Formats: sequence, C-alpha cells, structure tokens
Amino acid sequence: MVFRVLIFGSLAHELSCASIAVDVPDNASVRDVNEALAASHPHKATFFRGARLAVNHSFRSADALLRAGDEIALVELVGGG
Amino acid sequence: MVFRVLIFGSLAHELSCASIAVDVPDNASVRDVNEALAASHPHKATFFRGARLAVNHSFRSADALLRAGDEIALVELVGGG
Amino acid sequence: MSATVRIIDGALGNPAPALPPAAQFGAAIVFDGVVRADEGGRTIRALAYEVYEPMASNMLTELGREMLAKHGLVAIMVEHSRGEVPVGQRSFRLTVHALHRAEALAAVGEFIDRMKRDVPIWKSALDEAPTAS
Amino acid sequence: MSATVRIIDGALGNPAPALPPAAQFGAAIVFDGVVRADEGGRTIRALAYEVYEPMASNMLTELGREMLAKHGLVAIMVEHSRGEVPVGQRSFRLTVHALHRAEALAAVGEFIDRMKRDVPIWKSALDEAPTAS
Repeated sequence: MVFRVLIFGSLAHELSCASIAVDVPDNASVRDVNEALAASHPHKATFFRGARLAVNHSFRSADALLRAGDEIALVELVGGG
Repeated sequence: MVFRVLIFGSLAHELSCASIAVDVPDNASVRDVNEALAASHPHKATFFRGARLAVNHSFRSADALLRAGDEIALVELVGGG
Repeated sequence: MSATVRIIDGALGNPAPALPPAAQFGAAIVFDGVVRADEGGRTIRALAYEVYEPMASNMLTELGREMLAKHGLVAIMVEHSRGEVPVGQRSFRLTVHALHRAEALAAVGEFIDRMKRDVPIWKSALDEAPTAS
Repeated sequence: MSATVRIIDGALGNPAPALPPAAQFGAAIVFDGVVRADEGGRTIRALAYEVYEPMASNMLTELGREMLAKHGLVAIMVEHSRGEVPVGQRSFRLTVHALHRAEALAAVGEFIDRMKRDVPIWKSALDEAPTAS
C-alpha cells in the first residue's frame, strides 16, 4: 500500500515538500510507516523512527494496523513559546 | 499615651465599633498595644495578642516604639477566595 | 516596566478593550475576580469592600514592583473595588504582561496569594433582601 | 459547563468586551499569546501558523473538556489563529471561568503545556523584509 504521509512546519520547509510517499506491505502497522520514512531519509532516520503519526486524525499506537485510504500525518511538535 | 486603634471588617462588625482606645505608658512598644487590646477584650485575648498592627501605614515589629500621634491599625486579614 | 494601581468605587468596568500592540511581550493575562452569589454557604446580594488607604495602595504598588522584578515582567496593573459590588460584578482585576507564559502565570498566583494575606482590604457579605412574603 | 474552540484566519480580534455577569463563577482568566519580535534571537515580522484540521480542533475541544472535568471549571474558550499573524498581534487566547482562582490558574497552565505538546499546530517565522539600502 502506498501512503502519502503529510508533513508540516519546519520539517516541510526543510524537505521542501508537504508529504512523503511510503510503500508498505498490506497489513502494515504504524511502526512500519515510521521505518519506511526512516529508510527513505537515512540522514533523519532517528527522527522519523521516533516521530508521532496520526491516522485519520487520531494518535495511534505503533502496533495499530493500517488500511488503504487512511490519512497519515506526522505530528511532531517542537513546543516552545 | 492614648491611641485609637482602627479596626475593620468582621471584627468591626462583631464589636460594633470602628476603633478601640488603649492607654499605654510613654515609650510603649507595638507589643504593649497588643497586650492592652487583649486586656480590654479578655474573651478575644489570644486574637488581639497575635494580631498584626500597622503603624502609620506600615507593618512594624513588636519591639518598635510608638510616639504620640501615631496612627495604629489592626490589619488582620482572613484571606480566602 | 511599570506597576499601576487603581482603587475604584463600586464594581470595576470592562477591561481595556484592547491591549496596545506590543512586540516586547509574548503573554498577557487578565485575571478578574467576580463576586459570587454563594459566600460561605449562604446566598448574598453583594460584597462590601473596606480599603485602608493609603496603606492598601502603597502595599499593592510595592507588591506589583516586587513581582515585576522577581518574575521579570513587562508590566503589571491592579484594580480593586472599594464599597459595594453586586453579585456577578467584578471587584478585582490583575493584568500582567510578560515575555513568556510561565512567569506571567507564576506572578498572577503569587500576587493574589500575597494580596489576600497582607493588603488591608476587608470584605463583608451583604445578605439578600428578605422576600416580601 | 462548556468548552468552545474557534480557529480564526489571521490575528485574533479583541477579547469579548465584557464577561456576562455570572453569579456562578468567582475567577475569570483571559490569557493572550502575542507574537513577539524576537523569535529565537532573530527579529521577525510575523509568524505563520499551520493548523492540521479537523485534528487540531478535535484535540483542543477534547483538551478543553478534560480541563473542565479535572479542574471543575465553569467554562473554557479557546481561540487560535491560522495563517499569518504580525508581530504585536495575538495568535492565541484562552478564557477560563472557575469558582476559585487556584483551579483557573492550574487549568490555564496545564492547557497550554498540553496544547504545545500535542495539538497539531505549527508556527514558522517570517523574516523582516530586507531594508532597501
């Protein structure tokens, strides 16, 4: 399954894109998406491996399974301010 | 020296007065005023002995000496919400 | 840095409609104290505030300056009612401007605790008028 | 008890001119977040906020309800900007009504900490236009 993981803020500026495509097996979990992001951006592998993902607008555990059409967003906030 | 110690709030309501006259020796201290108040109101002696007094609009230590004409106020607050 | 204190007869009016645009602060808190109908379990119609002046204003100003220095505030403003304030109306307002929220929140909490403990202002409950029955 | 959330394009307007008289709360806090000229050491002209909807509004509402229950608030209102907000203008406002000041202050601090950590809103600094020299 191919997902377009939405990205925002300074990460989006840094990578000059608004989403990252990842290809994961059917019955992939949230963790598999983190790993696929890490593999596609080796210089930021640690960040992507630990980043929080929202699926259909809710945080999910790493073990949660994905279905085709799910909307995935990388919600990693810097806080501050 | 005679001082009229100003009182406020629920104490003033309870005693139905706005000040209490006390007669203390010349060179009396703040503590002497507390004691004179306690002596004049035996049923509230503990309260008056421990109550904070302001002299000329500032808190003073118990040992501070008084002069004729000083304005003395009992500033005991309940705090609360 | 400024500390401003005002004692106002009766209920406070509305807050200033707008903070002036100010690039130097990041957090502004307006705290309003409102007279509640329930005072220690009984229903009241108003509170009456006695303010011992000039001691109260002096102490509020001193306390404001102390908060400015201790918490590094940009500005602090205090308004307190004197006399009768009906239920539902405001009797106290503290406005704090600071660079960040943490010091603004800390200053508001500490200011009010200290004020309740030390500043010579007393409140008395005024009971509801008996109903004509 | 109510929790209200509004996402607003651009800078927030002034606070509501008056709280409605309300006998059931004793403390009202209005917290305003203001865009500062200094963002991490550099001078900016504005911040741009990206808000991932509807997740952001959902989470703000959920967080508001959690604060209502945990701190026993009377009401909580949240406003947050989306898009560009110039320096000196407000981008966030949290209004809390509670019986007493302690729970109002605690709720404001906890709400903002949690929002910064969990709610999908990102800010980017927009630099000062280069001067024509």
